[in-house]
Amino acid sequence: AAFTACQVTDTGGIDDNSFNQTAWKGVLDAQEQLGISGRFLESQAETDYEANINSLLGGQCDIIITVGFLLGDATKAAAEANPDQRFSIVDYSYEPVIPNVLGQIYATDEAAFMAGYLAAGVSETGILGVFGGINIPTVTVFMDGFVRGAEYYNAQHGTAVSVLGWNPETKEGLFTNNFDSLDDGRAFAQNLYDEGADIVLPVAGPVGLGSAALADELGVEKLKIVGVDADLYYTDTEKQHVYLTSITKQMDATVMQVIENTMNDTFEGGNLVGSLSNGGVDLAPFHDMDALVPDSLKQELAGIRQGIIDGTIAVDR
Amino acid sequence: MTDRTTTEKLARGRLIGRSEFEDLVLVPIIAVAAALILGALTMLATNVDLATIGRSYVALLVGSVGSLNALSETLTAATPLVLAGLGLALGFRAGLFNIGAEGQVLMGGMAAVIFGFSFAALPAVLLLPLSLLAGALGGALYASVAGWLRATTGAHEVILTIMLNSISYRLVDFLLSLPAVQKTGRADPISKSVPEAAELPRLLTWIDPNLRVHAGIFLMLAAVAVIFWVLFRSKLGFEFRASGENPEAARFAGMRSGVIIVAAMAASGALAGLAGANQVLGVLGRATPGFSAGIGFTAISVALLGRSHPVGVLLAGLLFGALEAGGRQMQVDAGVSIDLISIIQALIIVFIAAPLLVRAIFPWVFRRAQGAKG
Amino acid sequence: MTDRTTTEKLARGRLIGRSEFEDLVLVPIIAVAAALILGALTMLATNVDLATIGRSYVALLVGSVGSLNALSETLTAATPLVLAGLGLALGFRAGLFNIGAEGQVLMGGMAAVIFGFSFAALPAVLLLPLSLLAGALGGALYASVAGWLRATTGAHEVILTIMLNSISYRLVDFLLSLPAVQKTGRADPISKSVPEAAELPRLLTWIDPNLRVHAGIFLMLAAVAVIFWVLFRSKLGFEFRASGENPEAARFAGMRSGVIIVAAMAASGALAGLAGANQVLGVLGRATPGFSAGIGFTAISVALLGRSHPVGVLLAGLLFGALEAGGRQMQVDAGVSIDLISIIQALIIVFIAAPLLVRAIFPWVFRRAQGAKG
Amino acid sequence: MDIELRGVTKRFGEVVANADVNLTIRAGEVLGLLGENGAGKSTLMNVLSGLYRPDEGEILIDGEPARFEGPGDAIRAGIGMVHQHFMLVPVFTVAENVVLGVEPTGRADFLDLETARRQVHDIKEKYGLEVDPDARIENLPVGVQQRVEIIKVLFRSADVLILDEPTAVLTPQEVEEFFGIVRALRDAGKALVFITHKLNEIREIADRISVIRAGRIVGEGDPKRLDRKELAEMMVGRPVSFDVVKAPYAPGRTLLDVQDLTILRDNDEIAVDHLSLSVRSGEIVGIAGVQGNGQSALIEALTGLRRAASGQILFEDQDITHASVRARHRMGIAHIPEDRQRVGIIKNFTVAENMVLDTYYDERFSSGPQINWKTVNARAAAFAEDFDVRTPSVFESAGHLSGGNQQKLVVARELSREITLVVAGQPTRGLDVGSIEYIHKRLVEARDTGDGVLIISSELDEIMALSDRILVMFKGRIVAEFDATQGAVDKGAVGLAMAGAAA
Ligand SMILES: Nc1ncnc2c1ncn2[C@@H]1O[C@H](COP(=O)(O)OP(=O)(O)OP(=O)(O)O)[C@@H](O)[C@H]1O
Ligand SMILES: Nc1ncnc2c1ncn2[C@@H]1O[C@H](COP(=O)(O)OP(=O)(O)OP(=O)(O)O)[C@@H](O)[C@H]1O
Ligand SMILES: [Mg+2]
Ligand SMILES: [Mg+2]
Repeated sequence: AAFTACQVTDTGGIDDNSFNQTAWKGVLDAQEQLGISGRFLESQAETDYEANINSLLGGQCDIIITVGFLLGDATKAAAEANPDQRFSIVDYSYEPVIPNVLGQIYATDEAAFMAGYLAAGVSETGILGVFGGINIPTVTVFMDGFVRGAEYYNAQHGTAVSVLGWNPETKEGLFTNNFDSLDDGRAFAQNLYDEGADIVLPVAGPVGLGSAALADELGVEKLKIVGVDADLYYTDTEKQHVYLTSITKQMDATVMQVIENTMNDTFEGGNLVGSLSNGGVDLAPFHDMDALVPDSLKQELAGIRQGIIDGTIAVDR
Repeated sequence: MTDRTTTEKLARGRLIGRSEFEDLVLVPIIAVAAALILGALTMLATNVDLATIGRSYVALLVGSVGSLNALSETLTAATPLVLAGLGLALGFRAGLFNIGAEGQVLMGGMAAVIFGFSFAALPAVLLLPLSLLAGALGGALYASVAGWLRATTGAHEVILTIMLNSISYRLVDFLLSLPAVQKTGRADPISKSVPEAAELPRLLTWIDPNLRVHAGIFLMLAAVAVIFWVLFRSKLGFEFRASGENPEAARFAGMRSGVIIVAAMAASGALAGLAGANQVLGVLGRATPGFSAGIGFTAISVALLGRSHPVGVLLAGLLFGALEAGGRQMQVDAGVSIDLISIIQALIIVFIAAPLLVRAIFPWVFRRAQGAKG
Repeated sequence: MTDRTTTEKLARGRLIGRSEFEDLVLVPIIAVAAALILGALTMLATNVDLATIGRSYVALLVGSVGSLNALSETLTAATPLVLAGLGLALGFRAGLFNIGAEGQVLMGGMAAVIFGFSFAALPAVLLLPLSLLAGALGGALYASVAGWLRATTGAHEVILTIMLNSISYRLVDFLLSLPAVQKTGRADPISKSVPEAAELPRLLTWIDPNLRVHAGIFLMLAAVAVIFWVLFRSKLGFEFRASGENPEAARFAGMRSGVIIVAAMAASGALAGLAGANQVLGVLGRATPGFSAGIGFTAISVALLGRSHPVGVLLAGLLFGALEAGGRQMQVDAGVSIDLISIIQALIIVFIAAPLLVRAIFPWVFRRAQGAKG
Repeated sequence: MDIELRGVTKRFGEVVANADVNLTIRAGEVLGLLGENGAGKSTLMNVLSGLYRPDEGEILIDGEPARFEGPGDAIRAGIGMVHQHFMLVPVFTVAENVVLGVEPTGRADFLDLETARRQVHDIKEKYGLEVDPDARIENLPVGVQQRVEIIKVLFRSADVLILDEPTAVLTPQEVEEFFGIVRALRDAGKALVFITHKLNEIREIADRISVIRAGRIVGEGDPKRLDRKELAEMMVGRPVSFDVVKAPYAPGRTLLDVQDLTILRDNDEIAVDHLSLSVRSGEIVGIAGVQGNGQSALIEALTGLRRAASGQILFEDQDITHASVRARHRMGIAHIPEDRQRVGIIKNFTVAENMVLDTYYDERFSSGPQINWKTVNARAAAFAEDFDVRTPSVFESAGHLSGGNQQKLVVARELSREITLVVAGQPTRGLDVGSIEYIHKRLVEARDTGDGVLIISSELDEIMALSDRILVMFKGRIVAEFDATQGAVDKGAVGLAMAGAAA
């Protein structure tokens, strides 16, 4: 039989416009370019994770790709019980390493740092806003990077741009506690806007679409949105004009990479880190707002990118 | 009674008594107060300081009724709840526990959206009313399936409507992926937008473009009046109530239970469908999978809290709307966690639902109960 | 009626026998068949080809009962549904529409988990039973709140349990963020894991380590037997049923309705709590916010489909479990979308819930109905 | 055990149901409690049985003040009550209902239904109360349900027995047997309170009477020394005539023609077996029969509530065998159901709403889709006054009316419609003598003006007094017919036929 890659989504489902979908795109790309076959299983509740992984065991899958932090425990349990089955998990890693699991993780804070720097430079009110879906590391790492980037801007320029909604020290901030309510996305953005923020970073998957809708109503001169995961200029085409930029995680690229490794028998347990240096994370173009970003700021950003890749700028302070 | 009561005396209407005033005014006020106190204690227990508690309650008030924007948000949140709640109340009165409002909201909303963009060429005076009608029909038809099965096969309406709910989620996903419905150029489930002529116009954008309150509130008020009339003034409503109270007596009086069940479910579904249409035509402008947002389930509480009376449902819906709008403000102004806010909201509702609890806790406020059953 | 002839008696006996056979065996089989045919038509209408339809139905069968693993998954999915369904059935019998099983599942699960890791030092023979007991108590206490409010204040139990559900979600979030509960080193809401000694042991790992079926199935079977006994053999159950059927008569007979309501809610909640404990101790090993996974709501359908009879609930729960396990296989083997699978599952349940529909569609299979009401 | 009620007052809102009532109930004595409908008898007894708490006054048991928090306390104190409206669980069996609240239990809360059934069987044998312990209540005719209620109090072996209209739906035969039981209990030293509207019964069984009117005790006396007329006057406060005055028998065309009708019960048993009968304009036809011989099924079929298995029903020469209930109402068939509480009224509806329960659609009460409540209220008030339905206003819940007034409400509704045929099951069940007089007058009036009347009653006296023709039903067939227009019919002969002698 052909090489088969199987994917288990988290409760967001395969068409979540976010990381499940992007990861599945990696499988589809591999289907097209490498001639493999792909299958997926959607989880409807947290209790499905283990059952879903279970039903893919039994040899029909050459690699099982699980998506998301929330599947971490279930993937670990299945991997340990089935040492001959290869697994890869998107957005998660294990310490210590499990020999038959390859974790795909992303140094999102690198790109978020750039976004924070950019936003601080573009903001007119000097106030930025951020909120998250659930208080988990893969979400808060965006928020960390964003805040630190703004702080770095303040340090460079002697400004006092503030970021509402997240404190990287205490790990406390604004969370919708879900990844699906567009209403919440709207309401949280409204509240941040009321407090003076003119650029908001929603780190909550589709919830952010609600924030984008608000920005559209208010007008982009009053409120701009920074997208996450994919370049939302392309996936939220209806509201594309509200996005200043997006912090992208190229999960399709890493998933495809993992499939290729497995086919070539170069699969090894451990971690595959997507970073600015290998293109696993990035800052999307400014598209319609290109004109708003002064050339000097663009140059500073280029310098920061280099600095982060070189290691001369530490994004985690 | 020793001597014969005269006809006039017999036919004399009742005055609203003291106890009704207590039930309708005093009890809710004290219930809210009691819930707030309990909420404050909960917050204290979780280390929220007093100043924050004060600030959060001010925010709750300000965010629900303290500004034009707050009122607008309260009304916007209340409208679909009242509409769907009226539908459920109608069902309850007819003895039907329609748990399927959520699915009917979805079907109504889908019908309204699809009609709205499919007949975009119609003149505006027709397009909006017909889109709303499509919504009502969508909900009514979907609910009648359960009504018909209940009437002909005796299957329990609760299980039928639960199952129809889960079918509806899938049906929406499916409809939203049809080329004729899906927004062009999109791969995810989202419908085309309805033309402006099909939208429920916003009412106060001339004051502030952010005020979301829209013409749906007239729909809501009209629905309250119509349902009041139907339930208490019309023949149909009399039949609904009779078969809800005592189906056997209704049968003996020549009412046809099967027809009544189907009619009551259809009417109930029509209102839920209107609630869905109100959301897509008034708030969202298009349909996505989650647009029902639990309205159909919250409406169960709204209907029960309003004691299945149209005016009660209106008040209960406004309360829920106010709690939603005010809760949002609490989170922003005082940084109280959404968890605590939800708990306080639920407490308020429990206290209002349990008037005797209020009477028991604060007996001195009320006149002594008389002639209570032993 | 003074005397009845022996032949009449015999004739009646046989007829009843035949119709019970029909209700319990024939109708469900035909219902499933009818639902599958309708499901196939739905799939055809959405351009699924015949071969895939065939493959998907084979997968449904194989995935639910076709292998040891399939049976294991079916049982694992059925266990919490049966437990919570028994609780709801008990409530229904006592005339209480407990919609709050979801919250009781959550509270029971939390109590079991917290007890499990807090008393990890206890010997294994004590730890597991006591953790289960903690789960039952957690659910029982939480449900009694609603029972107590219903009994003392007359508030409607549906609204109370809905509100307690929403409070419970928040309570779980809150509990899971307490340092004493939260898994060390994590910022998201997730509890510490329970020690192995508190886990319901898996039964078949010696055959295949992936077989998840665990000792919870004994819990389930025991619960079916106990609830049967309680409902139909015990004095308490007699009182439950009497006040469910005619609360006035029960009250006049000297039963204390308040006590009965609280007791019935507590018993109902205890079973839901056990269902929660079963999930955290048997499947997950820890608690996260969504661990109830809608079990409490699905259990409403399970209880109603099982006509509030313990054995009926067991069968209905097994059906739901089989549909869940088989549906998963359908998705894997035939690539049918989860949407379609859910629709087919719901259709099967509607058909089984509406036996008269089946009789009406396939009248020739059944003996002619006679002497029905006009 | 002696009981004394001292200064008991019980109010419902503005209605004073009992006002400063003093009453003594002595061991070894049957106290007859008399009073017109709505006088406050049931309320007083409900206070005594712990269901209501008195607003004022107290209950003394053997001189000691007692305080009841609920019926359970009264039961434990040895007070048992047969309620006017049955307190039975319809889906439970007879045995289960009898032991309700006092279930015999074995080890570990085990419900010992075997013992229960045996005990029920013993009581049934001992007192000759014919009933199947395993029958489900919902399948039993009201007369049998009445027996179950009686067995219930006997089972509880209370010291004080309150019997609120226990004989309302018993046949004379059954009443005789029942009196045997009552005497035996009295002789065994129990205290009994007996409420009835049947004056003959009071005189036969009571040792002492108290009369209650408008909530107050207005008289006491020795029933043996008072005759029927005097008793009736004490009760109602005016002279009552017991004679039914009818115009000469002049029957017209056939209104109702039932041909070869067969009806099945829910469980497919045959209830009515190839039965034929007819009712003509200007006549009253009475059907006598022991409960359980298919009379209820016959009424249900005539009024469209039950399907006919075979045969034909013609009304004014039209085939109505398959016509709907509503269609028959519209054609002028009125129906007074035998079980008013269950099917005749809706307790949570107002008196006015109940008054139009099956006529609301009529142009008299509605225009288009709307009901004219003003008209309804006014007419309902007029009907209520006509039929002397005692209620504070037409906005009172029907469930708050006294039993007799509920019955009058149903009769008022049915007799104030456009009618040509009245089908009445137990039309005067639970009514006081004054009201019976009035209802009888109205039924006769209907006959005299050319309507047909079909009466089914367990009250043989009533059948004898009203009917022009008497049919006796036994095992689903008409087994005898008596012509009552040519002088009095022999009561004994009817009774024999009812017992199946002619079959
Ligand atoms: N629950 C109640 N609420 C309001 N009024 C009531 C209630 N119960 C009884 N009443 C009123 O109290 C009065 C006495 O009623 P009760 O039932 O005691 O009469 P009764 O003597 O038993 O009459 P009957 O012979 O018709 O049974 C009536 O006027 C009745 O309307
Ligand atoms: N004493 C009794 N014990 C047990 N079952 C009885 C008794 N009397 C009647 N039944 C049963 O009650 C059921 C209903 O009988 P019912 O008398 O109501 O029939 P019906 O046609 O309505 O006649 P009726 O008008 O005399 O009540 C029948 O199944 C009958 O066998
Ligand atoms: Mg009475
Ligand atoms: Mg009968």
